[in-house]
Amino acid sequence: MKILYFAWVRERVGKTEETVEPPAHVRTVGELVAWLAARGEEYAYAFENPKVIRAAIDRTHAKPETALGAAREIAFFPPMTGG
Amino acid sequence: MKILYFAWVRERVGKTEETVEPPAHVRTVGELVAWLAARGEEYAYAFENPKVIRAAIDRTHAKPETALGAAREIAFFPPMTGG
Amino acid sequence: MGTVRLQREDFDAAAEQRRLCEARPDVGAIVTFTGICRGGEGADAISAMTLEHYPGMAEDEIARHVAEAEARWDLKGVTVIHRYGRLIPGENIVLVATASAHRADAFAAAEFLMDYLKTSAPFWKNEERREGGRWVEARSEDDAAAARWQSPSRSREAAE
Amino acid sequence: MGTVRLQREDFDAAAEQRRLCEARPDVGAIVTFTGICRGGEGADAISAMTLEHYPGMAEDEIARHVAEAEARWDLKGVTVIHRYGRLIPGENIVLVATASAHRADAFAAAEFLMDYLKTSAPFWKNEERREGGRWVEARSEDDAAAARWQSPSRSREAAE
Repeated sequence: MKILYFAWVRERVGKTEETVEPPAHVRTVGELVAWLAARGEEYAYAFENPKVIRAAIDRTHAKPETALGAAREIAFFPPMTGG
Repeated sequence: MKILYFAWVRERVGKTEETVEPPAHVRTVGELVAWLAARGEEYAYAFENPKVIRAAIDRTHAKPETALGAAREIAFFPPMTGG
Repeated sequence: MGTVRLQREDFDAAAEQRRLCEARPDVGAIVTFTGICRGGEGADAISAMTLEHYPGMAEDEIARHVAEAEARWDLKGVTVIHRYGRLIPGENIVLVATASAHRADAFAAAEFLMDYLKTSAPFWKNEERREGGRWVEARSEDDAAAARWQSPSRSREAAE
Repeated sequence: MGTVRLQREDFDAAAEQRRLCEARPDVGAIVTFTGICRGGEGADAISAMTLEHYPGMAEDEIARHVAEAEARWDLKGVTVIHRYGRLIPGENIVLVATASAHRADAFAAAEFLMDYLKTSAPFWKNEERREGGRWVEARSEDDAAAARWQSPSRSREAAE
């Protein structure tokens, strides 16, 4: 699946996007965050406070408990500050 | 004192302004309306429903019970429909 | 600080908006309300609308409400322009423009001013239809809208 | 029906407003909100702001809220334009313009859209100051402002 990062999550991870293949037991957004956070120092830093991380699955807002299902594109970002 | 009329009050009275000298016992806006209404058919028509008549004394909104005091300019008009 | 103008001629909303924010680095939000003469439809079609006003009092009344808005909200600028005379459908009637740092102040002040213009500013609309002129009747909704600003606390205050 | 645009270049609020009412005799009220890049002052002065966004999702998210506004209020037109990229103080960031027959619908829809743009549209602001770039933090007031649209009845409904 394709993962996108925005704003300071992007800066901390150090990339705008990547393709990952998490193991089968990673079934929700929250589990994906935990799995990513364990991938290295930069990920641990980006996801150090999971409560402030927002996610979207295929361009729709998702919650930590949302199932990944057949998601093609998952995005992680801080709370939005548009407008 | 100078009396101004606006909108359909003006149309009914048939004039935009006039100078009147009401007797001393006419002390409030409401009393002035009653006194004017007795001046003729056109006034009776204009003031037939005193509840819908609005008034201003010297360019400030006034109520029926407001004292005329030393008013120089009194205006009568229907509820406002600006904006 | 606010600008109040009564005039026969049209106004340029964009120019007024520019004036509110130029050389003002503290302005982050501008709200404008433009009231337009509606045309109506079918038997209710309007060929023109004449706005009568009470010169002198109209300016005073609007300026008083602009001052009240400036006292209630943190505004960086306010402009109110109200036309009078004969207008045809599609023409501008009124402009309220408010500038503030954050959006809630600009929105609240613009709504407050419009609610008061509808109920307290001495203007009267006469609509011309096929069968003749007709004075527009005041709407009770407008009185209700104006009354909501008299209670000291408002849910609006939850906003930024 | 609504228009949604994301763009680097500036927009012309007056032209957008004209487009909302031309040949529309049923439009009596237009509300515009323009968000402007503030400059800050002294040590807090900002030299520029960069708006990052999530292409694709941003359009979808705004279009969804425009559709919701059209379902909730009687609107004759809606335009939302949001810029991205690097802006300097004084430049426009966002435009929301709503058209309706009576003012209450246009005001409510414009506020609703702004509240949602602040909290749900995938944009992030990075402000450049003397000491470097800083991501703007989300404001709890914005969450509160957005939350008020979720209760079914609102005092706003008293207005026309």
